Amino acid sequence: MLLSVSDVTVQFGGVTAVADLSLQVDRGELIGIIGPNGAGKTTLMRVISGLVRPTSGSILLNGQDVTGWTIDRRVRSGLALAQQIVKPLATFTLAENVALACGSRRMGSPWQAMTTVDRNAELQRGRELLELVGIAAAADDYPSAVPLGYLKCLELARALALEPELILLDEPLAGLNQAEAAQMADRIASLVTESRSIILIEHNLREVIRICPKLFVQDQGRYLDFGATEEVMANPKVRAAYLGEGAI
Amino acid sequence: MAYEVILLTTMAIMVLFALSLNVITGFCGQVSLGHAAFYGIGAYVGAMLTKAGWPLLIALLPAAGIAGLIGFFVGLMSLRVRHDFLAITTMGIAFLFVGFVRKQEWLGGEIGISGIPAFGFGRIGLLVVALACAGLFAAVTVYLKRSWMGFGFDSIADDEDTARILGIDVPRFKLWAFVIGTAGAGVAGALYAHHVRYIGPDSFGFVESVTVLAMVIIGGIGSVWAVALAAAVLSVLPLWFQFIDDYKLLIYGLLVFAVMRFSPNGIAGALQSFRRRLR
Amino acid sequence: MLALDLLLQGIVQGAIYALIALGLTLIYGLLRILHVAHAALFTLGGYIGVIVTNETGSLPLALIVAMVSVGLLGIVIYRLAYKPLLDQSPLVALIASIGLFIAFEEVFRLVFGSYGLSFENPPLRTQVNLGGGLLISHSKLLVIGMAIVILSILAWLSTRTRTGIAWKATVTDSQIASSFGINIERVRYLNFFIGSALAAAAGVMVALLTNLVEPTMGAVASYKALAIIVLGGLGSVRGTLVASIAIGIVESFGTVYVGHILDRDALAFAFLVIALMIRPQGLFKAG
Amino acid sequence: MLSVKNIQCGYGDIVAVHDLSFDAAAGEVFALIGANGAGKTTTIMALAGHLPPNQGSITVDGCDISAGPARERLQYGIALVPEGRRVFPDLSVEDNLTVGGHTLERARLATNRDNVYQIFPRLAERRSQLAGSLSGGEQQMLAIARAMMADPKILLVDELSLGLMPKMVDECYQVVDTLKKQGLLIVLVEQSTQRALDVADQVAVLESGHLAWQGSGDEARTDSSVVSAYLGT
Repeated sequence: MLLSVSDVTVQFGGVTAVADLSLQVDRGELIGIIGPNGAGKTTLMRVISGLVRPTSGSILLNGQDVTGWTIDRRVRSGLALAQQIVKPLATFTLAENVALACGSRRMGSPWQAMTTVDRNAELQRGRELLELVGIAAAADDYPSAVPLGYLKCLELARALALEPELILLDEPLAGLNQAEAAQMADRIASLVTESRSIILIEHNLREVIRICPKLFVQDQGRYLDFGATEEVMANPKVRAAYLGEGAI
Repeated sequence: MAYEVILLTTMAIMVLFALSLNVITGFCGQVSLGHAAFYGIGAYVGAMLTKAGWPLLIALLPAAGIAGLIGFFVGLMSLRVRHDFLAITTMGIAFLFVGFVRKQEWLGGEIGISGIPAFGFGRIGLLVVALACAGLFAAVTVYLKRSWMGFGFDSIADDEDTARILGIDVPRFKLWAFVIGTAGAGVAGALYAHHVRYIGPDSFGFVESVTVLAMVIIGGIGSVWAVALAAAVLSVLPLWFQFIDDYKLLIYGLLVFAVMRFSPNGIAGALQSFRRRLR
Repeated sequence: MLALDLLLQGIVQGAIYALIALGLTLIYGLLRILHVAHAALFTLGGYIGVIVTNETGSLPLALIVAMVSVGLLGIVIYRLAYKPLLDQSPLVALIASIGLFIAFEEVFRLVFGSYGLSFENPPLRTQVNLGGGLLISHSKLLVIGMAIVILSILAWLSTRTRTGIAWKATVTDSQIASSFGINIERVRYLNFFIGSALAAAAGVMVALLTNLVEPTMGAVASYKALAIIVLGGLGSVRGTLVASIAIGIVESFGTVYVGHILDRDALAFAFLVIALMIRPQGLFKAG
Repeated sequence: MLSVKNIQCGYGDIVAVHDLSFDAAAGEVFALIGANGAGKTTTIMALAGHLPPNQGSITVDGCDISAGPARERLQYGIALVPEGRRVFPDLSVEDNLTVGGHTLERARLATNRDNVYQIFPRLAERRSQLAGSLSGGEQQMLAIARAMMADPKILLVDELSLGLMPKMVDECYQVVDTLKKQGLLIVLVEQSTQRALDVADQVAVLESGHLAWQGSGDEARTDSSVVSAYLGT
């Protein structure tokens, strides 16, 4: 088991954003997490990545309990996160953004970072990854000069540069047009390998259903269904959550 | 001749002092409004030791070490606060330092420490030492900037949340910046103490903290050469032009304001955008 | 008796801090700017207070002139210095503000001289017996009274008038407030006017208490005001008031009991640093 | 009454809504549906004056208001019920309504407040309570009530049912129905497609900033392809 989320609950103030959710992810899986707005999907993602501490429950990564770990430590042990709101480093070129991620493993120790100067290999690798996600032409541009679609690709390239075993993608398709979204979805599907799993949070159901073999559905912070995509989509409770009460 | 030596020594010490803050504020993006406290710590440690018979060159090491050690603890505390809160906390540290020293009889209290022994190799010797320290520190920071540590600092200054997502251990990097920067200020302080040969609590107040921050900012946050240049020019300007002395702080103030108002990236930033426009 | 005396002393000092810090909090709450140059307005208020009193012999008139003229200067500072920096990082405004503050201090020194001014006939120096041998000068009573009056007026303005309600709405969510026809720019002007006028009032009161205004009088008191608003949670009016009084009292007791280790100003900042380590978001989180 | 012609809007270089046009009349509910990031909120913000369109025009009763600031929209009768409600949490219910009626004369303010309390008796009970202490549904009521204070002709409602309990959603929709019968034009953005379709006179489906489908409410209700286009099944 690559990732095991057990009975996680998150409360902010008096509000329960996520209630008692469990989720298992194996190596080589592509799992879509869906649910209406306000379902707590992003909170779940933030718990897995370490941006939010759960009120109760635990998270195991590769059998190791990482519940109390900071996000950078999780990243250095095989996790990568691409956020919904793209956050490029604005003073770095796209290639430098990716190169920094390529060198992440040496960033755990400042001493190691201080004694290493050469970054050509990482810049080279950064360019390769930009090529892989299809934006090599903008490698030397600054993030402010490229369109949103490019930045979405950059997030993906940066996540790949961390050489993760598990990638968390939060709404990578949001804001893209239909053609771009389809292209991006294909790219995401092609990134899943035997040693790399992806969890995808996405509102674009058309694409999620198309590329994800398994879906996890939550609504108002609670578990609704988890299983093969077709079965999940046939579940009346899932349809009701999406279409409103009247659809039952 | 003697006057030029004094001028150049002042300049070298201020360059070192400004470059040390540049590591914390310029490289790592952590605004400190209390850097003079570490300059003061270095000055007091250096002065006490040479008065106890240590040679200055050896006393520089504990001056750096103790300033860096206290810098480490201040850095540790600063990890809990960010941005505006950090600026105010470091300002508080500076007031704490001055307030503490003022009340310590063994540190000379209000009166300060006078009769600090002159450097064994004379004024020129001190100038050589100061130039060497400033040069060495500049070289170290240029190297740092090029290393992966500098890469990491850049990302933290840019957006520390994103830096964490890219696997950078942000707190440890910040601590290193604090230790390197405050140790550098310690050396600068010890040199200063032997340059003027009298120190008191008022030599290391808030105005000194702001002055050095002004040098870093007017030079252009992060750029080693521009900061060194700004520090060199701004530190001797009032000495060169005695008539300016009365207006020294007024000009500082207006300059800092004008740079922020019209070119927030400092002189280096202005040059860069000018060069970009030429292209 | 000493304890009571110290408490009273702390409250007087706290009331002055509150007046200065309140303006800073109002400005921070609305624009997220740490307005260090606020200190200069406090000093200017003190000078105008002394000069006008000496010329006309009327303290109330001096207070009004100081508050109005400094309030207007506050608006000018916002318009010329901060408005163009609003879309920059807040640190840019902070550092610009420090520069402005230093420049102001120097202008005061050059214009009014380095040695300060005093009242020709210091008003309200007589003492009142509060009973049990507890003495307080009329000027201190006035300070406490003024602080209460000004804060009450402000409280009334912000809860009972439409302008006050609009102002509070703008602080919480200026975008939505503008959707309901509120002129955000006008609210900002008002904010700077009131905040600066409060600082001027505090300056006049400090002048009354010490019978001295000098170019550097703003420095420490106003850095402390920064500390207070940070401690109060940045932007929280209630937090600022609590923190002001708390720091006033800590100082007045601290100088007596631990004054041999730390001086008065350092005490306030020690309190600030310790409090921030325990609660990095300040005592009260802004709403 | 409201006429939107070929507007394009976005943030910086990013275009979030491409070439959107529609006309809507008084007494109608115009529903904008689509997934997250489809451009619904961007459209609402453009109508509310918070995001001037780069191209195209927005006219109300023939007046072009495209470039005017948000502060002047109420003069043309446009009021906003924003996403996430955004009531002023530190103000009482009554003060929130006072802000809503900021542009009114004093006498009118009191009258309108009484009228609003009639529509929302629950708010009248809680008039001195802080808005931040209300439940999600009550806050949504307050957001609507606040927008109603200035007698708008056009109500922009962003994500009416987001994060609300089903019972509260029903109540909110009843209010929408009432307001519509009073002759208001309601521009409604919704995630919960079915609820929006139930009340809509006109429907526009946005996908990635582009108009994917547009038609009458009846067509949308009978043509299941609208729903399936959105659900992707």
